[in-house]
Order: sequence, then C-alpha cells, then structure tokens
Amino acid sequence: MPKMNMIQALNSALDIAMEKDPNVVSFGEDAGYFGGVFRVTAGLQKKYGLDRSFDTPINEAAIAAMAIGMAANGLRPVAEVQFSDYIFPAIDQIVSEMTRLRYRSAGQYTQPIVIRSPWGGGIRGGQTHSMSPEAFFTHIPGLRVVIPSNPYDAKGLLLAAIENNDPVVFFEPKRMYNGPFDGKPDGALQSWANHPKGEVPEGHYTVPLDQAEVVREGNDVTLLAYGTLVHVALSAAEKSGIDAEVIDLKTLTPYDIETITKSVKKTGRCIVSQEAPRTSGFAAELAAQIQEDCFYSLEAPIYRVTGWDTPYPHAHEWSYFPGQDRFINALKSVMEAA
Amino acid sequence: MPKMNMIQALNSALDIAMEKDPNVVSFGEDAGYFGGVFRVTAGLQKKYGLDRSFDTPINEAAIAAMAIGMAANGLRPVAEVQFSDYIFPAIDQIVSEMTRLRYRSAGQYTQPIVIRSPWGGGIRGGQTHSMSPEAFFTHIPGLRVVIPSNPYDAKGLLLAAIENNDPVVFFEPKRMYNGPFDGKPDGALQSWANHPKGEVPEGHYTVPLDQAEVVREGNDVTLLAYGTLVHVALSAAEKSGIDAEVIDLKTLTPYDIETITKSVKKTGRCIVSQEAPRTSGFAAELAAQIQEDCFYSLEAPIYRVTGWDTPYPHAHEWSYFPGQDRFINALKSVMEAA
Amino acid sequence: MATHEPRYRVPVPKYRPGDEPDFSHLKIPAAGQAKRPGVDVDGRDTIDLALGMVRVLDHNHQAVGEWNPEIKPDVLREGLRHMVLTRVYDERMLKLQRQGKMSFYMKSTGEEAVAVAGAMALKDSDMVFPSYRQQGILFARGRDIVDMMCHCISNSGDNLKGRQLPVHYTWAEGNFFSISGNLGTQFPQAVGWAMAARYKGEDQVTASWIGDGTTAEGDFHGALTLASTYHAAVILNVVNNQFAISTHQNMAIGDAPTFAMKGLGYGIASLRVDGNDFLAVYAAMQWAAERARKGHGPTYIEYFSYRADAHSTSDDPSGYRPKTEAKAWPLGDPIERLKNHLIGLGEWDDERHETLEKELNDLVVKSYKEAESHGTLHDGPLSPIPSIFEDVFEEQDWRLIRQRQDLGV
Amino acid sequence: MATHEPRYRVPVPKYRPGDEPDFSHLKIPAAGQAKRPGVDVDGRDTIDLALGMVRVLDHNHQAVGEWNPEIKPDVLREGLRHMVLTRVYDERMLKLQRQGKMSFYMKSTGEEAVAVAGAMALKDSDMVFPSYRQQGILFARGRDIVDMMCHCISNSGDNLKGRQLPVHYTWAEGNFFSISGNLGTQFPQAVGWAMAARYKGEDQVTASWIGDGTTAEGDFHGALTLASTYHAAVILNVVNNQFAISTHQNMAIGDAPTFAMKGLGYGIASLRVDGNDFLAVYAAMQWAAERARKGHGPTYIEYFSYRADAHSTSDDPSGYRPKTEAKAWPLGDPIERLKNHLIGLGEWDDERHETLEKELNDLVVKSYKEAESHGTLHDGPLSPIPSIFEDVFEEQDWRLIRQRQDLGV
Ligand SMILES: Cc1ncc(C[n+]2csc(CCOP(=O)(O)OP(=O)(O)O)c2C)c(N)n1
Ligand SMILES: Cc1ncc(C[n+]2csc(CCOP(=O)(O)OP(=O)(O)O)c2C)c(N)n1
Ligand SMILES: [Mg+2]
Ligand SMILES: [Mg+2]
Repeated sequence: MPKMNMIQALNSALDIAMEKDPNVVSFGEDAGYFGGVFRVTAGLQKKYGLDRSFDTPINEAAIAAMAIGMAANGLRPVAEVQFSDYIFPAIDQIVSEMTRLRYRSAGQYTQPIVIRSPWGGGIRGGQTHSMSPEAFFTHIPGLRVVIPSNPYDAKGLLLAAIENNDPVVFFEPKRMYNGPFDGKPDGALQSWANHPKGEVPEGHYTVPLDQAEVVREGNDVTLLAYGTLVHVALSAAEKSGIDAEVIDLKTLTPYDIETITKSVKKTGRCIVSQEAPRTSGFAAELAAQIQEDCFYSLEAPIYRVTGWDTPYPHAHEWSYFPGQDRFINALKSVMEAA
Repeated sequence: MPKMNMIQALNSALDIAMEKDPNVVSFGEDAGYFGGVFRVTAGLQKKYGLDRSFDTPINEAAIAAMAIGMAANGLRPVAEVQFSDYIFPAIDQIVSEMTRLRYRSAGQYTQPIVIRSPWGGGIRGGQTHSMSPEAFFTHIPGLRVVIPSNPYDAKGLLLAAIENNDPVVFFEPKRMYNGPFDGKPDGALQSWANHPKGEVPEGHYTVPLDQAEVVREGNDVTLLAYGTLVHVALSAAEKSGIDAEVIDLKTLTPYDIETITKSVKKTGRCIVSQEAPRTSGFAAELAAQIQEDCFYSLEAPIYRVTGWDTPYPHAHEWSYFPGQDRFINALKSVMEAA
Repeated sequence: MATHEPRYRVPVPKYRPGDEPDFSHLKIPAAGQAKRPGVDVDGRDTIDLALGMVRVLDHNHQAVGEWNPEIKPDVLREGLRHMVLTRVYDERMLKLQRQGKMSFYMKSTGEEAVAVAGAMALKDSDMVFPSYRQQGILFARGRDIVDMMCHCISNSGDNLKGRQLPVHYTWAEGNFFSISGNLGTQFPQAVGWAMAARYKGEDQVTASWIGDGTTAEGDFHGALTLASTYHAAVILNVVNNQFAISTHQNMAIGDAPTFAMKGLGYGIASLRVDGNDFLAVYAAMQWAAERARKGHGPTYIEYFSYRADAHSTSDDPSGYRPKTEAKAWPLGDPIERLKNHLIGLGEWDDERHETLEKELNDLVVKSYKEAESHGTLHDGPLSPIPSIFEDVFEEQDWRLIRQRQDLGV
Repeated sequence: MATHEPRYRVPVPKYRPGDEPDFSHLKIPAAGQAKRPGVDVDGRDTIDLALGMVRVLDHNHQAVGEWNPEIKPDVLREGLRHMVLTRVYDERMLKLQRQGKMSFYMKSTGEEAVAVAGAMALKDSDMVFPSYRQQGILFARGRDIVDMMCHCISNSGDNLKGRQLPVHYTWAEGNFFSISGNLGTQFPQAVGWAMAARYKGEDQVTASWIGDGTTAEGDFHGALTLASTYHAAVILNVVNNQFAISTHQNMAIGDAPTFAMKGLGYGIASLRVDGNDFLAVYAAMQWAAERARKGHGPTYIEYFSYRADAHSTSDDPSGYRPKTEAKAWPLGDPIERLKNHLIGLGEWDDERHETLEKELNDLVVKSYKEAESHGTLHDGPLSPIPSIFEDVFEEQDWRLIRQRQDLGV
C-alpha cells in the first residue's frame, strides 16, 4: 500500500472526489494555482481547470457565502480557510446561514459543504496560527465537526465529508501534516512513512463520520483525544505504564457516544483532552455527557487535560501545549483518585 | 426605593456612568437618537450630546472595531449589538483583537469595553431574534461574560462592567425587560413593580462581577441558572416541592466556583441549565468543573436542562424553551437517581 | 440638554418629528435625461448613471427617454395589479397582526414597484435572493396567496413548518431563496448561486435585494468583490428607502454621493433608478438581466425610494421622523404613478382601479379565511411538534433522538 | 490537464514562472502630471487622483510637478538612511531566521519608501496602526534596534514577553499600535482611535496600512464606512505590492480600475501614489495629514509598489511568479531612486552610500550581538514562564491561578 503523509492523503481525497463528481469544486485563499500554503490542493487546478480549483479574494465570510450559494444550487463546494484562526470572519455565515438553511427552508435547500482548515498549534505559529477553535463549532446545531489524526483517516473522512449532505467543518491538525507528534517538542521529527496509518489506499474509501476508534485498548482509564493530541495521548499512555484505553474521536459532532460510554463503563475512569483553552471547550461537553451517562461506573472525577485560558503564546508554546508530561500527570492523578 | 423595570435600570446605569466619567460613550444601531429598539439608551443623546450617544452604520464588526480603537485610546465605550443573534459578524474582532490586545501588547494597551446585547428567547422572535450565544463567548480567554436576571442586578452589574478594565460581553435577557418570567407562556404577564429586585436605588452602586447569588436556599439539590432561566428555575423549585437551592450565576466568566461548589457539596445533587442548544453549551462547562471539584459529594449525575440542538423554532417556541415542566422533570429525576 | 459641539461628525436626518419636511433640496434629475448604454458597456463607464437617476415617467406621467422600456399596456396592467395586490395584502396582514393572528409583520408600502417591476423584468426561471421587503416578487411570480398566509400565521399549511418568522418566505419552486433575518448575508450567497448556474451551463440570472442600511455590512463588500472578481451573472440591488429602522440613510452613505456610486469602486456597472417609477425599475432590471445573460457581468442598482410606513410591526416611526414625510416625498407613490400613466394612455380609469382594489381585497379576505382553515398560530393545528427535530441534519443523530424523547413527543 | 473553458472568470496574473515579464502594458502616468488640490477638497472630487498617480521623481530622478514636497536634502538623506537601515535589517533578520534564531520573519524589500516616507511626513505624535510590512516606521521613529531584535527573537528583552510572532511589534511609547496577524482588523480600529483623539480634543492624526489583498476583507469596508460617516481624522493606506502571498492583486481588485478608486464609493478623498517614489509618498501623506489635522476628514491612499521578495520566510515565490519580475518592475527600487535623486542634486554620492550601508550593517550586526545578550529563543532567558498567565485579565482569576499551579510554575 502506498505511503502518504497527511497532505498527500488529503490531496488524494480531493482528487478522487473531483474526479468522481463534477459538482465538487475547491477554492480558497492561495488554494488555486499555488495549491494552498500547505499544498493540500496542489495540482487540482491544473487537472480540473480554473473553475473547479481556484483562488479567492481574502474574505473568509465571502468564501463561506460563495460556498453557501453554490451548494444551494447543486454544487458540492470544498472551501479552504487558510488557518483556522481566520475562520471567525466566516462564522456568521456558518452559524446563521449554512447550518440553518435546511431547517429554515424545511428541506427545500441543502448545504453539502466542507470547510477545510489547518488547525491547532505546535508549530511556533504564535496566537494567530495556532488556534483550536473547534468548540465554537461543536455548539452550532446542524454542523458536523471532523478532525482526523492520521493520513488514513484524513483521506477517508474527507471523502465521507464531501459525500455527506450536511455542512462539515473539517479541521486538519497541521502539526501532523508531515508526521505524527508525540508531544515532546525536542524529539526527532517523525514521519508518516513509518506509521501504520501512513499506509493509504490510492483509491476511493470512506471512514464513517460518526464513529470513534479505540486506538489503544486498556482497562484502567479511558483517554479521549482528537487531532494532534491522539498521538500525545498514546505516547503518554505508553510511557506512564498505566493501562489506558485511548479513543480517537475523529468526529466531534455528532460524537460517538456509544464507543465512549462503553469504554468508560469498562475502565471507570476518564480523561478528556483538548489543546484549546479549557473553559467551555469541547472536553467540557464530553465530561458533562459522560458523567451523566456513566455516573455509576465512575471511580474518579473526569479530568480535563487542556490548553490554558490564555491566548496561545509564542515563545512559551510548550508551556501552553498539553504535552506528554501533562497527560502522564493526569493519568497518575486519575488513577490515584479514589 | 424607586421601582424600575430592567430597561429603566439599565438606562439608569448608563446615565450614571456617563455623568460620572466623561470618557464613557454609548453607540449602536438605532441606539442614538431613538434610544435603541428596546429603548435602553433612550434620552442619553439628548442629555450627553451627539458624540457621546450615537447611531452607527449597520456593521457589527465595525461597531466592535470602533470600540476597540476608542478603548485603546482611553475611552470607555459601551457598544450595543441590536440582538445577540447579530453579534457574530463582530466575533472576529472580539476573539482576535479585543480580548487579546492587553496580552499581545503586554499591557501597553487595554480594552475597557462593554458590549451590550439583548439576548435569549421567549418573545416569539424566531431563529434570528432568540439566540443565547453565551457559550461562544465563555470560551474566549480574557473576556468577561455577564448576564443579569433582574433590574437590581442589571444596573449594578452594568455599572461594574463599565468601570472594570477588561472587555465584557453583557447579555440582557429581553424576555424579562418588562417583568420576570416563570417559564409558563400562558400565564399572566408579570411586572418588576411587584418584585423585590425591581426596587432599584437611583444612585450609583455596583454588583460584583465575580459573585453568584444563592437566590433560594435548599438542601436537596443545587440548581444553577442565569438570565431568564433563574425565574423559571425558582418557580419550578417552588412547584416541585423539592428543597432545591437555586443559584443565579450572574457572571459566567469567570464564574463563581466557590459559591457553586459550596452548594453542591452541601446538596450532593446538581442541575445546570441554559436556554441555548445543549451540545458544548455553558452548562457543559459547569457540569465538567463541578463533577471534578465535587465528585465525592455527588449522589447523582449532574443533569442538564437546555434548549435542543436545533435552530430556535418560531411556532414551537415553547417546545424548545426549557420551561417549568422540564425543570420539574429534571428535579424529580435527579432526586430519584441513586 | 447637551450643549457642546460634537467632536466628530454624527450625521442626522434633515427632519425630526415636528419638523415640516421639504425635499426641494434633493437634486432629482428629470425623467428621460439618463443615457442608456449598450448592455456590454464597461462597468467603469457607468459613472454618470451612478450619479444620475434613471427615470422614465415624467411629471405628466408620460414615459420618456432612452430608458422607456415600451411595455405593452397589458403588461403594465399586470404590474399595477401585482402592486395593488401587494399593498392590499400588506394592509390586511398588518391588521391581522394587530389582532394577534401572527407574531410579526413587515409591509413594503411605497416600495412595491421595486419588487414587482423587478420580478416582471426577470424571467420566472431566474433566481431571486430577496430580503424581507420584496413580497411583491411573490405576487409577480404567482405564488399562491393562501400558502403565503399559511406561512405568516405559521399553521399546518406553512411550507416552512412554522420555523421562520412571518414574511421570511422560502419558495424553491418559484426560484425564490430562503429569506434570512440576518442583514446582508444573502448578498454574497447570490453571487455563489450565480456562479453555480453558469457552472452548470444554465443561462439563469440571479438577483438579490438589500436595504440602504445594509450596505454598511461586511457582506455587502464581500458580494461586490466576488461579483467583480468572478464577473458573475448577478444583479445586486439596493433599495434605498431612506431609513434603516430609525436610522437615516446618511448614516450608511456617509460622504458618498449616492449608493450607486459604491459599485464603481468595484468597476461594476452601476445604476441609480427612481424606485417609485415602475417603468424605470423595469427598464433597469431588464437591462441588467440582458447584460448578465449575455455574459457581460454583474450590475449593481440603487433604487431611490421611501419607506412609507413603519419598519415592522415592532416599530413606530413617529418617534423619529415627521408623520408628513411620506406625503412630502417628491417621487410620489409607485401605484399612483403607474395608474396615472395608464390613464394617460387611455388604458385605465378610476373606476377600473376601484374595481381592481375591491377584487383584490376580496381575494385577500377570502384567502385568509381559507388559510385559517389550515390552522391558527394560537389554536393550531401547527406542523407536528416532532418536526422541530427534523431538517437539522439530513438524518437525526443520537442527540436529536434523545432530545425528542426527553421532550416526550 | 483541464481543457475546458472556465465557466466563470477566474483572474490570473499575466506572468507565471518561466514567463518573460514585460510591464509595458501598465499605464503609468508621467511624474508631475497629477494636480494637487487644496487639502480641503471635497473627497468626491478626487477621482482624477484616484485614477491617475501621484509621482514626483521623473525618469531623470528629478523632482517635478505640483506634488513636489520640496524637502531639504538633510531630510532626504535621513529618509535614505532609514530605508537603507530597513533593508539591511531585513536582510540580516532573514539570515538569522534561516539559522534558526527566530521562528519567522517578514521582509519589506521594495516597499521601504511607503513606510519610511509615510512616517516622516507624519508627526511622531501621530498614531500608526501598521500591518506587518511597515517596519520602516519604527526606524523612522527611532525605535531602538536592539529592542526590535529582542522582540523578534522573543527573548527576555522582548517588550511583548514572547507572546507575539516576530515582526508583530507593539510600541505604545512610539505611538505605534499592536500589529495583528489577522488581516484588516486594525483598519476600522484606527478609525475608532482617531475619533477618540478628537473626542479628547487632541489634534493627533491616525494612519493605518493594509495590503492589496486585504482590501477584500469585510473590515476594509467597515473602516471606510466609519471614516466616511464620522468624517474621521484618519489616513487609510493600501500598499498594493501586487501580491497577497501567491495571489495576484487582480483577485482583490476585480474590475476596479485602481484600488484608490474604491475610496470614491465612500466619498473619501482618494489618491493613487507611486509607492516607490519617496517624494510622492511623502507628499501624499503630508497632504493627507494636513487635511485630517485641519478637520477636512479622512484620506484613502493606494501605493503602487511591488513586493520584491518572498511573502515571508514560509514562502517561496518562485512557485508562482517569474524570478525576474522584481527586476522588470517599471517603478524601480525606492532606495535607488532616492539615492539617484540626491546624487542628481549633488547631495550624495556612491561612496557615501557605500559608507552608509557599511555603517548600518555594522550597527545591525552589533545590535544583534547585544540583543542576544538578553537571551535566545532556544536557550533563553525568555520572559518568565508564569508570564503566560499575565495580562489576560487585569487581575488573574481563579482559573488562571489554578492553571498556573497545574503547570507547576
Ligand atoms: C446582521 C443584522 N444586524 C442588525 C439587524 C437588525 N435590523 C433588522 S432590519 C434593520 C434595518 C435594515 O435597514 P435597511 O437595510 O435599510 O432595510 P429596510 O428595513 O429599510 O428595508 C436592522 C438594523 C439584523 N436583522 N441583522
Ligand atoms: C483574516 C486573515 N486571513 C488570512 C490570513 C493569511 N494571510 C496572511 S498574509 C496574507 C496575504 C496578505 O496580502 P496583502 O494584503 O496584499 O499584504 P502583503 O502581504 O502583500 O503585504 C494572507 C492571506 C490572515 N493573516 N488573516
Ligand atoms: Mg432602508
Ligand atoms: Mg500585497
């Protein structure tokens, strides 16, 4: 099976989707000729033409609005927001329009749209290239939020998102475009070439939009993660010597409550994690729902491993980023709690 | 003591703040000459002049940006967003600029800004005049989110917000501008004139920005609410016959963790509530933190009483709105749980 | 009372309640003066049209000048009928709202020509993205009045399942988009729709309408930028009815000479049109549609008009403008003007007009009775309660299923 | 390779890698042609200036025409010095970034005149809201170079406590706002600042700069709308350096003839200026500042220039434009042009220029050594770790206190 990094896997998904369905179009700032600042859309303009893969003016609201108009008229737009930090000018179009159109028109218009956006920190991007704004989007009814953690899923989830008829915000953990990251910034760079999830079929396949995956089985504690933190969580579980079950959520809304509760009922302990600031983050939603559904199985409080309630700092990135040590500490605390 | 409804109380706060500090200015769409579509700013232009209370073009982003520039230059702007449903065009200025300026300039510039906005449902406003978007704002570091539930607090909190040096989003439960609402839409309209919290001093006073209030003492279960739902929760507590302690949060970020945990540790049970859609709402944050801090005191899972994960419907508003029955059911369930 | 001079300029309208409005200062070009360029004109060369005003009906109600669309009397009568129906419908719905039959209503009084003539100059297969004051389009396109009323009273016949505020219509069959309560959002969406139409090889034209106040929104700029960049087959219309709720248009226009002038900053063909002149509106829209259909790109049009009544049922304009302003408005009433034109042509008379008004009034009254047979807002039947959980996603996820169970429906 | 005709227009630049760039199609008005109206001109009457180009230095490097600001040679030499320093500094920082000394860098090569002449034409007490390519302002205002470098390497001497990406300076003492990484956001903020200055009775002028690509953002429209409505004492500058990362300016400009023309849609006085002509930039900014100071309202200025190097250290322009384009650029290099002008005046020579370059290079090298004495990004010292919890609120709340404890610092 071919080896792909996450950029190649995403590019392959777009290529296949555009090949298969002439109504799929891709656009964004620098996403046409140049193929995107991270090169995820590279080659598509050459292959599919100027009107199927194109650059846009720098106006994220207009990008979303163009996608809305196109989708209502039968296309399947895949729009890129250059960094997820810059998605806020578009959020009104997403909250007030895209995610409500099916509802308010009682199904007369639909919105098969994917908004892709490089997401998360760990690249010394400072406060404007590091955000993890997923919680804002998980609070929006009618929106799917998807965050892959590896090339195999990235491709399968992106294809599923494009083929799905609901609007999807698809965040791409840019720290892992080229390789998994264990949360230790000083370690050697890793490559997807040596990772099982770097094996990516050339052809079409999908990964379901509503299923989480147990990526490490364990009996003592359930550790929930998505995106960049999946690998950090895994490495921490290995290092800690604690028999943790690690679940990669993949889709945040709607999240896979079954897989989650099954695990927590088994282990009796749970850690939820996110890179975003703690307060009102998505980990809070998980904790709230899990304590409700698994209350009588819980032997310890659910712990949150998160970024701090501060903007993302530049120089002290690694004091902000929830790395291995913070996960290991949490694992120890949750095991000690009783 | 004079009786005031919430509009009068807010107007009085603005009047006092502008009288006291010549750097306080107030502006927004229709908020100048006309005094706002809910008349909260009525009379201010006449009294303080065109440049202290004025209308703006219809551009919420520009309103926020103007406030940011003015505040950085020493003014204390109080900006109105006509309905909280329309705050999204301004959210980029709030997330990326207003709440980060002190941080990224290492304190060289500060942002003493209040954004006021009529908030919440229950007025047959349909999906564009009913939203409760507070959870989006509670996830933003460096932002205070305040929601009063009565005239006395409205005035005292607004004055505190204006005098505070951090940016504040101040949501006004419009269903209760003229009177408290017990969550039964068919009941007679109530007036603040007959409510103790409708007694509002004429002069200056503040209500602290970081303190919740136990508005009903009880021993069996703690019920957390803010804004419109405070009165719904209180009425439900009365009707249910359950000895519920009801806490009015008033300030969502930073929330008053002490008052909350003290109560939950006492009662051992907790219901958190919000009118907004359930997933990733502010109630999730509360539940997540409470189960962490009070785990060993909890005798039942924390229940959430919330709006549904749908846009706000128009005709079926009262099937969406978490009214008395839903609170009473939750109270019963949480008491039965064991 | 504040006595100091404002330290920056805050625009105020010329007249406030109690003042005697006098609009003689408004420079209104005479009918027939504007030149009509070919539909392939370079957008940048339309500055005279953006600063002037396309007007066809002169003070004697005669059609004059290059922009005279020379429409047949039958079509004019049809236009008159749609406009009268719009007005009659609006009046009736306002009354019903006051009686508590619906939660909210918005009239389009004084602006009927903008919607009706605009819609008639388009093909019915053209796509429209209106805002909340172009109900005239629905009449021009022949939407069933009972259906419209069922929407407004949110009953079981509401094609939107009671989910939207009254007047926020959607009618996909009629190529009528879903009206948003959020100002301006649909303007750039219309450009996306127009691009998709071309993408699919259709010659459909797309038109959208917003108000003068809404031009200040960021989405206005997004729409014009997209339209200019991608040379979209779109017509972007601004209805300058002088007010945005209580706020005069000078708050949005600032120092710009006209709203039409804003289009020139994007190199888009830009016209300013007498919005109370049925023929001028028709001619402008026809020109723009032909331009778009032939691939010459977007057109941006300002309609100079006046909001003759309150903003909505939540508004009382006597708090911010003289009651006599609408009467003093120099561009008159669009229905009167078309009626007088037809009379001048010998194609209409007062008696026929009265008969028409009566007929349409009866139609509206009768239709409302029928609409109520599908339910009322207060006593139902409404759309079934479980429908509030539908159409959120294509299929309900576990959360919605649980929530429906929680609600017990 | 896709073979079909695009179904809507997608603008592409004239030249791509491998092409031989030739800019003879660009209509560039000769120096001295533009008329200089009084600073109280009605903004609507500046259309010739918005479509033309203010240029002072002619092809013989002589200053000609009404816009010649007639600056003393000393001042010109000072400007030259600041521009050379900007360039030398940029070069050095790029090298250091390549060596891993800082995380990121952005040069302003080719655009030095815009920032330096602009800053020099303002008073130091005037407020600036720059974006990330106007570091020249800091040199013109005499900011300490070591401080600038400490910011870029995020060490203990960084006045921003390591919180911002390099080049995102803040310097309140120097009336230099905090640069945002988000495009366009500061443009309307500048208007708010300017209004507050007048509110406080100050005669301070406020200026902001964004790029050509950024004009497409909604905040651009917000800024011009506010400035026009409130008649603010603000100067809104657009640096048209032809590119927005890989995207050519024709994506933002669409069918508009010039970026300057966009200002006319708001009735704002609008100029288009040769951005590589120190004297023209100086003259335009001086005019605009006087206009603002005297209460005649805002000015909007496009600087026609060329981004002579990569967008940032994350970018390689050889992927999207010919390598030879900068050389082929018809407006030349701003430093060369001012240098030649001074030489023509007999006020400068090659030898002095070389000496200046050497002196400034030494200054930069020496300064960097000193900067590193305050720490390096990798080995520190940086600002103390607990500082990441400071300045979020005026005072830390319980969450931040707990989180600091969690981090164990
Ligand atoms: C984004 C947004 N901001 C504010 C409002 C509240 N609002 C509703 S209508 C209106 C005035 C609109 O004026 P205009 O665009 O001139 O249209 P008109 O009502 O005159 O037809 C305002 C401010 C809104 N609906 N959406
Ligand atoms: C809101 C936002 N969207 C996108 C970006 C990513 N971005 C950074 S610079 C840039 C190009 C800006 O081009 P231009 O305005 O012409 O300025 P220049 O870099 O040429 O000086 C883009 C798209 C951003 N920083 N902010
Ligand atoms: Mg209007
Ligand atoms: Mg540029």
